[in-house]
Amino acid sequence: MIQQDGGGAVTTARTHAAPLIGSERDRLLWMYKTMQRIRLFDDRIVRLFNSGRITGALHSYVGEEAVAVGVCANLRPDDYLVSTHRGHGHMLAKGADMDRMMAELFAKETGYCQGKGGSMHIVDMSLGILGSNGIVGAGIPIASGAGTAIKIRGTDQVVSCHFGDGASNTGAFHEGINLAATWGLPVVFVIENNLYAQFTPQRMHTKVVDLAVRGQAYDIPAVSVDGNDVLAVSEAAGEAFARARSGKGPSILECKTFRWFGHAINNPGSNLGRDQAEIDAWKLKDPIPRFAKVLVDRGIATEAELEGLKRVVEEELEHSIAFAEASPSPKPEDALRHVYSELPEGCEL
Amino acid sequence: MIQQDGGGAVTTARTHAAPLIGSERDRLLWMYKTMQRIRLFDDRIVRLFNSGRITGALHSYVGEEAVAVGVCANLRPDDYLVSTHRGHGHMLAKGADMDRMMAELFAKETGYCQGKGGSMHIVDMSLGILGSNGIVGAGIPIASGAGTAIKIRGTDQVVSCHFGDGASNTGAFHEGINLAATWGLPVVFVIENNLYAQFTPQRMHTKVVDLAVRGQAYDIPAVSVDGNDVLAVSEAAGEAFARARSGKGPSILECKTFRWFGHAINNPGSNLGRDQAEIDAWKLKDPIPRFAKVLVDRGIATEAELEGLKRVVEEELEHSIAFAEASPSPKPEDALRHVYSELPEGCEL
Amino acid sequence: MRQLMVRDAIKEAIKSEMRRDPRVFLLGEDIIDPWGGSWKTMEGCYTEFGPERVRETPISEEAIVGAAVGAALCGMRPVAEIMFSDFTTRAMDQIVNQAAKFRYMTGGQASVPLVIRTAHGAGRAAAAQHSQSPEAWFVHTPGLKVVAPATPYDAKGLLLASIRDQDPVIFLEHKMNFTTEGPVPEEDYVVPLGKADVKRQGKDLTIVAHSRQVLRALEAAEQVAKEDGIEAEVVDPRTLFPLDVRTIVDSVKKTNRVVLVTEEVQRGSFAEHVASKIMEKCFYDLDGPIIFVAAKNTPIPFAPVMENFVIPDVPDIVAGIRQAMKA
Amino acid sequence: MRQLMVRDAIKEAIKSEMRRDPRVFLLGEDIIDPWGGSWKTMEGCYTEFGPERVRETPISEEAIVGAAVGAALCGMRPVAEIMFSDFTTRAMDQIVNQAAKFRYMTGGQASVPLVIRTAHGAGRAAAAQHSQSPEAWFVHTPGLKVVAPATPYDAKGLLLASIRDQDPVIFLEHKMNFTTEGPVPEEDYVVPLGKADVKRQGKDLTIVAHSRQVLRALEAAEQVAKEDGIEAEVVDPRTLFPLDVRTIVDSVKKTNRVVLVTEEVQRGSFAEHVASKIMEKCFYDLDGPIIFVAAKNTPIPFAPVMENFVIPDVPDIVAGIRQAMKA
Ligand SMILES: Cc1ncc(C[n+]2csc(CCOP(=O)(O)OP(=O)(O)O)c2C)c(N)n1
Ligand SMILES: Cc1ncc(C[n+]2csc(CCOP(=O)(O)OP(=O)(O)O)c2C)c(N)n1
Ligand SMILES: [Mg+2]
Ligand SMILES: [Mg+2]
Repeated sequence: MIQQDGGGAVTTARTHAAPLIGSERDRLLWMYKTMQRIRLFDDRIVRLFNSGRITGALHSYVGEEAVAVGVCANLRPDDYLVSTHRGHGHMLAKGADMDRMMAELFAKETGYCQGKGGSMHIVDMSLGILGSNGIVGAGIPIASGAGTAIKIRGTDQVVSCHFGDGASNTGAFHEGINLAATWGLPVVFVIENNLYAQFTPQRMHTKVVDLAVRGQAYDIPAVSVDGNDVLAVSEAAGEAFARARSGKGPSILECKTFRWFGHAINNPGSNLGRDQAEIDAWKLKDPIPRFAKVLVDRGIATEAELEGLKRVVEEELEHSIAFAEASPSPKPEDALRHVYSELPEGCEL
Repeated sequence: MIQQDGGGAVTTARTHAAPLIGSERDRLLWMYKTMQRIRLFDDRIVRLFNSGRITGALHSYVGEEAVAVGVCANLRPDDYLVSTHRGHGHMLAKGADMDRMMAELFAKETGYCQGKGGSMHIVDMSLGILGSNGIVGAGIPIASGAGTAIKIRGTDQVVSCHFGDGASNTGAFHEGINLAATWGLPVVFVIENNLYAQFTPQRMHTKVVDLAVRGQAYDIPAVSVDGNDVLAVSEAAGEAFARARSGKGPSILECKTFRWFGHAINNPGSNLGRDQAEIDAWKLKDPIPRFAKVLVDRGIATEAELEGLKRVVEEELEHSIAFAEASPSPKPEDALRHVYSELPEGCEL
Repeated sequence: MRQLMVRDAIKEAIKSEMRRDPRVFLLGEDIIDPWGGSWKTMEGCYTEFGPERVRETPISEEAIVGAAVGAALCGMRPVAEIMFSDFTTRAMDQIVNQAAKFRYMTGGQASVPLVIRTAHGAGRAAAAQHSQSPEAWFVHTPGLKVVAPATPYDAKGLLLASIRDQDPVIFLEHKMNFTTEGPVPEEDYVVPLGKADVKRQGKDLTIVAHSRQVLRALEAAEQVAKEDGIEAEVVDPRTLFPLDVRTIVDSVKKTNRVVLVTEEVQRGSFAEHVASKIMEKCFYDLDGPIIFVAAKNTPIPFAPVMENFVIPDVPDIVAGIRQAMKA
Repeated sequence: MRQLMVRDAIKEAIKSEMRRDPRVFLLGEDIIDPWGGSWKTMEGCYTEFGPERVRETPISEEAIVGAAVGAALCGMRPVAEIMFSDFTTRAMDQIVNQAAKFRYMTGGQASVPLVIRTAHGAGRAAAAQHSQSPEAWFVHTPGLKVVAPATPYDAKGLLLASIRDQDPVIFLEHKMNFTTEGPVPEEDYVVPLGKADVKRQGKDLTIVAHSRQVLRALEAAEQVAKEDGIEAEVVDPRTLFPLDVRTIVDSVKKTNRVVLVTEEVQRGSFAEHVASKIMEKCFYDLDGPIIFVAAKNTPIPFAPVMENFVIPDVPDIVAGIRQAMKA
């Protein structure tokens, strides 16, 4: 047999995942720090792209941090997460390692996918991340499959399945959620409704206003929440995951939010058609200072403490860039690996 | 150019289509007669198949006649209809010619499709029938396309799109109806809910009980009616088509009904798993005597008059069989025609 | 040895593997008892293994394959049925962009060990949307393995190998072949993926055929042996990818003449891939052009008289052999 | 003559045909102004023709193609865009089972005159799900016509021919080619489907290439002319089906050597189909085996260093030419 595979297994120190034991304060500060990890990471990659240091199709999560973080605050390391083309936020919130993410964007051998995937395909299987995905909506039936695995094994794991408003119009959405509902699978379908599918405003891609209404088509619970309020997201997600863990089946959680940048960083025109006024209004609802205010007001942290957390993240980010830059590139022939697990002796690829 | 095509155009005397002018009595008697045309045709093909005179994949509409007839009673010849694998009833209700239908089932050159299609692909394009279809749910986006054509041209035609409960779980359902809703297309989506998808009872293929609830996922009107009551169907369909004709967009019409025979005539085991008691109970709700009683009770026709109509249909049916039997078979090489409209000189297929 | 029909050989493979490996489960349309699948290949599975491991699905091919992908990523071994191979068109994203590419895109982190069983081929007057042979699409998709057994023995051994494989496998079962009988050992055995089988030895000419057409090729070979004294070698690749090019090449180097038989539309077929491989590896060994005996480049028509004309049958293969011998 | 980029040639074809024929309309994702499509091929169409004829769709590829089929059946001439050819996987049922087969299944009653424009090819570090070249699937599907222009001139003329054709056309635009410039007449003209173009005359060897690889083949041909004195003939079939076999055969009969260049995964590619046709028609004219310069049999990797390795470039073609000349 020709080993086509090998070397792919990843072990990540799980220091970045949501704290399961520890105080409520730990949890809240993890949320704050993780929002900053996402913000600073995705803010920096825009500049890295513009200066030509990274390439490929990149989608920024800036502005939407409260969704991934509020949801993932409820997840255990052994829970599964299914992501999208706009996946950096999900990765970081599930606990991914910034060095290996950055190295992947730099197309380096030390990247999560050894340079084979790039931004749209980063995963950390050891954290239960079952794909970023370049195909809109494709993760939805995959999430139902993960839920099926859980149900057959009889564990109390859950699946968090993320996707956008645009994805909710794909056939995969309908088939995937109907399957989960019919089979009573432990999946939460998180619609990250940022009001646009690429350049197309929601009203042009569907007549429905609250996408959560689609839960009725499958007879499952569904709510819409303010996706820029990390506590509201976390609470609603907590209820949905609790239902899922206790065998009560899937739910839909719609989080209304907004991305600050254009659809894709590599597409300079991709903010065309969105009003500057609309963007500005949403920037006023920035989820991070909003959450910071809650933390300070409630006496959970001082501004200086929050500033300190941010500085830690800044260091992590700088480290990741240095790590990525210093890492070796894959060899051209590495392209021939990982197509199959193995091939018979003598068989050409 | 090599003509690959030609000879396909069909002109059908439209004597069988729903009467547009004429009295309410004409319309009601057309409904009765058309239900009989469907009943007798699909009843006979079971015997023709069992005696080996016809072949292929055949799906009987017996028991569901009130749906096609109630809906098509509202259609003009220039309206479009989109059908399914279980299409004979739709064809006949839209006014198709029994001779050419039967000849198609007999795989004869005089059949609607010159023997190329068989039961699952019979159409009469001159009657605006845009396909029977062997792929479950495939007609739904096609219907939206017909609606798009109407809307662009600005006529007051409508599209009647038929499919089953099973089809409502396909991605095509979701994408097709969302498109029609968003674009405000003149399409009525008729869910012929016979409670089973092939052998699978509805509760095993979806959690939802009334499939009409799915209208909410697209923000369009949707109702469920007794699909064995031709007048109820006709009335509800009339409202939906009126909305469509006046530019108010699509609707869903769920008709609850039941097929008497197994899923497919060529599959002897295809009634397995359905209770005889369930079948018997539904036979008591036979839409034809039920409608006959209304006609007689209201003094619209005598039993003898109805019997007379049935005899006319019997003659039509016998004629169609004789016509089919007497018709020539296609030549083997005819298989090479109709792949393309035309091919360049010298080009091999 | 015990004789079994192909469908029972498949059923035996499924059941024994489900007993052996708790990660294996089934999903598809109309697969639970009393139906046991449209092709009766899963009869009794639901009764034995219950609703968790034998999962009746809605008509949602994209979700069937998608769920199989998701479960496989989580370490399960799903065996999905797509009733007719024509319906794989509904699941092409999940097959081509997800199942086939996950290992690659993740730099080897992920495995997608799943099997999609599906019925291909013509011969039932089922017309254009229920009679196709789409194997070339899958052969053209790196990351997929593609299997197409012709005999009950191969069906059982290849299916066991497929379920145990770490990669996604498209497993094609010919719908006219489910009741074909042949010897099948009761014990557990594997026919390895990537190993062709010389189903008939011969010195004059090499026939490469797969799935049902292997049986027709064997008949044709007997006929020309009797009538013309031509000894045709019949090579059944059994797995279309990984392809056992060596066995094919060895045969061609011996016979110097080739007939490729396939029920696929010829244009862009797997058979044309085999032709390219032969040309690459033994161009100078060929005494004449490779002869194709393939389906015509049309959809499959309903009328049996036309359907039979479109797909290759024994006389077509005999004619192909005679033509090849003339070169 | 006036120079245009491919994307502007496409735009000009669309606009002029929409002015001429009220049955033509557009549908797809992000196609209306101010975006004008992800590849900017429809800029200004919405502004000129309005929302009825330029239809912004949800992310619903199956419905996009399905709606095109339905409208075409009703006598319209839809031109649908599927943003990346990778996403045609979502619409394969509508493409393969509906659009391609309707005429046939209805015994010639129905015509489905539609065009699906879609961007294929690699080169943008867009990774495995945004870089494929799936033309072989469509070539393998009777009922479809498949078009792949290399130059702005061909793009305009072929698109006009495709929109006017009575059959469904898959129109492939290479995503690295949209800004390629070339002469394009202002007037209306048609490049007929099924007519290859000899893009460079030569006597020593025949190169068949399509889409972007035509341009690379031409470069390679110039290089070997200069460096080795080899005169390669470059045949661009332009339409992959109907295929102008005669022009290819005429060239091969003259040169006796063949290099096939394609950005497709080699296994099961359109190029392998061309090889089979050449073998069938001019086996005895070949001085040596046909040489393939194709993409490796892998998904497309993200890292440019690997992506470049996987897809053929000018040095690869030069090497292929030299190898062919050795035989
Ligand atoms: C099947 C498919 N169609 C189209 C695209 C191109 N595309 C990439 S992202 C995107 C918009 C997605 O919108 P949404 O789901 O709302 O997610 P968002 O980008 O807003 O986070 C589109 C159209 C794709 N990747 N896959
Ligand atoms: C995409 C697809 N999947 C599966 C089938 C096989 N099949 C044919 S009819 C049918 C059941 C359809 O159920 P429903 O939509 O309720 O229509 P009914 O037969 O009850 O009228 C199935 C599964 C098919 N033809 N197409
Ligand atoms: Mg969005
Ligand atoms: Mg039904």
